[in-house]
Amino acid sequence: MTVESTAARKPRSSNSSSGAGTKRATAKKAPEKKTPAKKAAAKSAAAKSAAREAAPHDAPQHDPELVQLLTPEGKRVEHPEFGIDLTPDELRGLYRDMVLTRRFDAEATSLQRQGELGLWASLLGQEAAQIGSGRALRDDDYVFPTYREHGVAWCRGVPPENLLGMFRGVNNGGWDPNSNNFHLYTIVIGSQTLHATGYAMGVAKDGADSAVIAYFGDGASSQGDVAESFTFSAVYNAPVVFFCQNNQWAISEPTEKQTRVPLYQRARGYGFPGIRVDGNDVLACLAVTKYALERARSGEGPTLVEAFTYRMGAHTTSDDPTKYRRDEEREAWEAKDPIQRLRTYLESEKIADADFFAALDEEQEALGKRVREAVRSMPDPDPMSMFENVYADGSALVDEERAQFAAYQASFADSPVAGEGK
Amino acid sequence: MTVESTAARKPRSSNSSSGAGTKRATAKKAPEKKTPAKKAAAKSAAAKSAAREAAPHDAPQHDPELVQLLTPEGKRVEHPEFGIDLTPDELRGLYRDMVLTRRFDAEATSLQRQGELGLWASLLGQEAAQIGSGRALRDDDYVFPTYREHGVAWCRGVPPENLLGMFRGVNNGGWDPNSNNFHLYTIVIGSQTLHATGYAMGVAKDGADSAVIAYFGDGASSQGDVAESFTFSAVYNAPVVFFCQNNQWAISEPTEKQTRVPLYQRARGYGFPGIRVDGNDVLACLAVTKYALERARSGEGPTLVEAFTYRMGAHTTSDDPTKYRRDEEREAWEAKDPIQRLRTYLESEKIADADFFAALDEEQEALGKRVREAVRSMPDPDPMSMFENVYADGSALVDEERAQFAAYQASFADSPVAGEGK
Amino acid sequence: MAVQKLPIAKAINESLRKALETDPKVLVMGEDVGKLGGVFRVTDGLQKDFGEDRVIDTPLAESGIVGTAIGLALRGYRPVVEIQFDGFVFPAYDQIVTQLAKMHARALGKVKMPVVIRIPYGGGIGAVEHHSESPEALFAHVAGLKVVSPSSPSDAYWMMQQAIQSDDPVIFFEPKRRYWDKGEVDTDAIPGPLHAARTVREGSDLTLAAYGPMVKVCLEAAAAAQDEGKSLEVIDLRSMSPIDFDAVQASVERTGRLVVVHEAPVFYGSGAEIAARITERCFYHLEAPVLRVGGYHAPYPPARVEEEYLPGLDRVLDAVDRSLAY
Amino acid sequence: MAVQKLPIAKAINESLRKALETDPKVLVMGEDVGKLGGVFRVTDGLQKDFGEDRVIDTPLAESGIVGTAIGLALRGYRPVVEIQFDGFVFPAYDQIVTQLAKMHARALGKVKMPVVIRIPYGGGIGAVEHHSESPEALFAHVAGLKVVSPSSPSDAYWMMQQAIQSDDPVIFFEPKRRYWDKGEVDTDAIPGPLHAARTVREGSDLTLAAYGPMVKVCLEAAAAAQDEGKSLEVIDLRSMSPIDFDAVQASVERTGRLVVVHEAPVFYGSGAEIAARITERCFYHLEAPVLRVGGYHAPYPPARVEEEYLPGLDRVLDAVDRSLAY
Ligand SMILES: Cc1ncc(C[n+]2csc(CCOP(=O)(O)OP(=O)(O)O)c2C)c(N)n1
Ligand SMILES: Cc1ncc(C[n+]2csc(CCOP(=O)(O)OP(=O)(O)O)c2C)c(N)n1
Ligand SMILES: [Mg+2]
Ligand SMILES: [Mg+2]
Repeated sequence: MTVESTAARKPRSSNSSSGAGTKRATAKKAPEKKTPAKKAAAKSAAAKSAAREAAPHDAPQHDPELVQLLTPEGKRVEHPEFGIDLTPDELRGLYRDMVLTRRFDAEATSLQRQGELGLWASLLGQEAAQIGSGRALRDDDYVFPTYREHGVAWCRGVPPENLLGMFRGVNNGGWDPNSNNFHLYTIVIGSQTLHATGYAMGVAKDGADSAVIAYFGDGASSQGDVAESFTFSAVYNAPVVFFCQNNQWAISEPTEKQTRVPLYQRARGYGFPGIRVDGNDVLACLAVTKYALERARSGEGPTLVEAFTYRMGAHTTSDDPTKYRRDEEREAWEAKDPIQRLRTYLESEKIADADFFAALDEEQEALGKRVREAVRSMPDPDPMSMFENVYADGSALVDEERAQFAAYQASFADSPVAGEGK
Repeated sequence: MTVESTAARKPRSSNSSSGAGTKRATAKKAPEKKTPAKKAAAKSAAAKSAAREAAPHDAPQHDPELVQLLTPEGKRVEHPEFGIDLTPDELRGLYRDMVLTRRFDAEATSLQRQGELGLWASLLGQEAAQIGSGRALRDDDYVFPTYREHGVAWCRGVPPENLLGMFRGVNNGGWDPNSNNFHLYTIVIGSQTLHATGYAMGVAKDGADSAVIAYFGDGASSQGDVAESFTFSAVYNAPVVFFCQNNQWAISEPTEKQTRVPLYQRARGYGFPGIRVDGNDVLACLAVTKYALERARSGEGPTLVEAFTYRMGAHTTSDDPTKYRRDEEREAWEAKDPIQRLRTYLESEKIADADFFAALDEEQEALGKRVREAVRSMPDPDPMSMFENVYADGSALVDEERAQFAAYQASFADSPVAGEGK
Repeated sequence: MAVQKLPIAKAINESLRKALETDPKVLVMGEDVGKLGGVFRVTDGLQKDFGEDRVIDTPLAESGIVGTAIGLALRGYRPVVEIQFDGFVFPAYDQIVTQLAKMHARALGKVKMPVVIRIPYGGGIGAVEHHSESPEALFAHVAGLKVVSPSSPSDAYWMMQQAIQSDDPVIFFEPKRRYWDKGEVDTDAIPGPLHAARTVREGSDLTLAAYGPMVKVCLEAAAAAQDEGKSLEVIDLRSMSPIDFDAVQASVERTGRLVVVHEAPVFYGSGAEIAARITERCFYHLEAPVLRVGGYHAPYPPARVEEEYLPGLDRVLDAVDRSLAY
Repeated sequence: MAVQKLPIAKAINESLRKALETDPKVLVMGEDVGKLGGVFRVTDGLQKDFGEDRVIDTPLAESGIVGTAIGLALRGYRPVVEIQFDGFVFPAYDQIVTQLAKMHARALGKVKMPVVIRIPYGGGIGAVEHHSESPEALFAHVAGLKVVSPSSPSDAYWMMQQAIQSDDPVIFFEPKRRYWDKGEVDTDAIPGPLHAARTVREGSDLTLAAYGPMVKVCLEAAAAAQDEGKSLEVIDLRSMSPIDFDAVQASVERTGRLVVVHEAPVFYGSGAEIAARITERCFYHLEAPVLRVGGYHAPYPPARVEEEYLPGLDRVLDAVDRSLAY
């Protein structure tokens, strides 16, 4: 299943009782319908020639080029437009980032199973997209994540345990966005792309040469807010990179339910470039994101990067992907694993040795332990905290309700039962 | 001022206090900035080559082709892709439609000045776009207008006086949408494009070969709803034509405030074709809309048509365009008047004679009179009508309030003052 | 025979199935309603049986979902739209408020808007932000919408049938934390009116009025109060717009006291409307002011404090005591 | 000297000008706010004097306007956003409710949201659909937002100053049909708190509470009632969230009677909250139930009947009589 497979296109005739396609395209690419439909279209003079502006969908479908610098087999390849030159240290660093991020993610998944977290949204499979783009950033750049950017958070230096607070249910965002220029996770799909655009407009107003990056998913691409962020960023030429992790799924819906052409093409119609990159290739993600960030810095405005990747796990720990997708699909993507391919490269090029991998294993264990302990010792919030930070300037109403609540709580002081029934 | 002029793009440097361009581009096309910005961009390997998917904005700017079949000078020209062959009767019919629509519009404007209407949104200058597209429709097609499609309403056979009810303030939509397959005027910008898409999805489900057309403006193109209608219509391959009348202005904002590339290009990124047509050329509008409708009918899904036209008058009778645009702009567009060019053609080709024009003048007068009289005799609604049609199935709450209101009204029965103070 | 014991989620599923079977114009649409059957499995199996043309996975865009549902309704369909969680209805708010609610009136009655918007709502399931809210007042204030919420499997089944049959837009709030509560559903029954309240427990000292997830809490409170010798009447309002004030009035005229309970914040909540209107109707009957138990004027808190935020047995009984103390 | 006689629209214009002058972080943004100066000329001349980087014509997309304003606020700016008319705020509702209102709490106080959303609201100007609505309750129910409305030029000036200075999001409802009403503005005055109500006329028989455009109607009603020997107190609430209940309570404790007046529909309107809370606070003082005068549960009607829909002098006096009849 790739995004290129076309949405079903049944020609309609007035007698047919079947409607236009809402059928999900099968995994195999449907052959392009070449015969004109029964009805008039072909008869009209205008229809005889294809419209110049016909969609790529209608044009002969050449595979949209995927920027790739490291093949699934771990072979380093060159790309005519995007190059990158990294030191062994940097290469090992990227590997380490991906491995530790995956380990952290796995730890969180198992903490959820143990009941320590209410929910977890795993990034499994998307490490390259996140570490590649995350490592392209400068400290003064600003990140607007969705709820799955644990790898980017890692690159920003957000303590991983802080990401767990909201999934545990002790807060709705457990860090100061300005400490690491990493905004809070945003759950309402697409909203943050506008925040990123506004922030970038502010950066431009300040005359700073920082850039802003907004993460979102393939599903999110359908939200009006994302389209509006394209419009605003183009009109104001805001220094923002839109980084879409197309992981092929929005919960149970394949990308065909969001678009019938590759997503990176969306940008062009708004007046800025779109680039599709192999989202499981950390080098390509790094190179392409750096390029897009530089465009932003130098006053060339927004860029859309579509990182073509795959959600290896469930949508969240609440999800059951067996309801809607086949194992083979996942297996096919396993061959493109972002970590394995870099490891093959590091080993074959002798950039990393057994000691490095052994040390990293230890580091993984330590990280796992640290996260486990941190989560288990996270206290439940004080109930009174409900009334905090509703307003920066305070509110008589909140004060009144807080006082009532406190009095109510106090009324249980001598009573044996202090909780609430359900 | 055309949409092609680029939005200002100042390279930013970290020391400069000026932000990225929010400046409206001047009427003259700004020369493309070719020198790389001071900052790093040019140094990065990736930036050395232009991205393959660079926006048309960044690519050398060739004038996007405007489909035209009749020049401003009234000369009939051929277009390689869109042709049309009309009988003299049909040509005179289009002329008549445009003239009568303009006359109706002028009448409404003066009725507003006389206090008979609270407001009027004139279509002056957009007659060709509306009549051309309106006459491309079949009876079974369905139209979703904005608030300015008086010419389209005319083509659908909606009695013109019915359009005036909402502008007079006697109703919020004075016709049965299903009588003429012409939906009510929609004031909330962009909303109707989704209704059109849903309706078209229904047409497809029914297996009918009707098409749907949604009108919207250049300003509306920025609304998330319009983007979502592109997404839904593409994904479901709905038989809908998006007809954007780019009249260069959204109240006081020029099109550069909505996009930095021509609007017709928007469609491509959603997977369907976009075509820019000379919106002051009724023949071209007819041909292109017919083509798009046929695509819809034959199961090829949505098309975006951008009719490049001009709002000759104020946004509405409440607006004062001298605050924001120069007279010269309007004057330049007067030379492209849609009615005059067809008249020149009809006369030069001897398709219409003096008798025809004289008869049409009389018809205009009759129409004017009919509209004036109809408006003046439009009664104010019964106050009790406020409570009607809130619900199809009725509501105890409405019943209660209606009864209270009736009792309250009745309490003035013997009192001399029956109105409300203010 | 036609009586089955079903959880609420399944009762809604059966009701949707019935509607899809009976009326070819009924459609089910929303995010993940197809193969997955919705995140709560409320639409489980429907796409399999009725096809992708009738049970439609939509793009991830709520305004688009409701906006196209309006268009489908104009074409003669009867869409039942799912919003995945309460907190995600707001991107569709404009379409709901300015279009869906007003279309019938705008058209002077010439078009109808038989659209049902299903919203799993309320807290108590330990979820992350935006998954536990109760925004019913934001819809009830808007003329042209009807707003209902069932509290039992039987009501879930029948109110959904009636909502789908209604020619008006109905915002159908589903008490998500009660989805798994079981009860008897008689699919051959003749249901009462959609907007009528129902007395679910009789009592004489005080009236508790609630809807959706809070009905159960009120019934438990009434049971607990009985042990203390207090006789509480419990009314399941079932409809938040319109509200069956007659039923509440009749009860309060007997009991003289009213406590309204909902999860939504008290400030500008439905309890305010009920208190204001019932006080006007029962001014000389009320022994105490109408009291309200509900959420606080604060964002819905993180899951680990939600039990303190949500009205529970103790908070209801506290209000009962305060009312009886007048 | 610093006292000028200004209409409300101009008072807001002066207040915005002052803010733009004083604080380089203040921005004005919205549709047509630049060269045109807004459709009501409230931002007239500001772009000319402060440039396009500070007075920003935006694309036609309300969600985008508010969403980018949130981003600008995160960057340290203080955007003052204009929504062109009441009926056009709904596309931005999601950003307002799920993001703007909750960001400060979500960030545990680490970020602030000093965003003002200006909304010309209310009817009485003979406009077409969507241009005459009063949606304040839909914002007041949402924690994290503050909701205010001035009724005089002086308040318009000063409340706007305070709203811009507030670190919280403020929904600033401007009574559009009063834009041209003149009054004195002392730009050197020391204003009272933003959320305090003000007694604008003293009286002893009954309290009228209103805000925005209805304050004038209530003052006229009070004057008319005086001729009939009734002494009405008029309170300008000024803030719909929070509400200065203390002020209303103090008044009602003296008068024993309260009528709340607003243009918005009564059902689930602000009058409900005031009635509920004041009844609770003043149960033994009230001689009559709190009565409400407001819009009906119907879409705002066409202009030629709006005078029947809007609360006017007579409807207020009718409610006064009904209250006094208890
Ligand atoms: C406005 C809104 N609607 C619905 C949801 C429920 N929801 C959460 S994640 C999700 C799918 C997102 O898919 P995508 O954008 O591809 O991101 P991914 O989860 O694949 O990373 C949905 C529908 C939501 N969070 N917000
Ligand atoms: C959602 C919404 N926001 C704002 C407005 C106010 N408004 C009415 S018309 C208009 C400009 C529309 O421009 P365009 O789409 O180009 O259509 P045109 O008027 O030029 O035909 C605006 C901002 C509105 N009607 N709806
Ligand atoms: Mg995805
Ligand atoms: Mg326009």
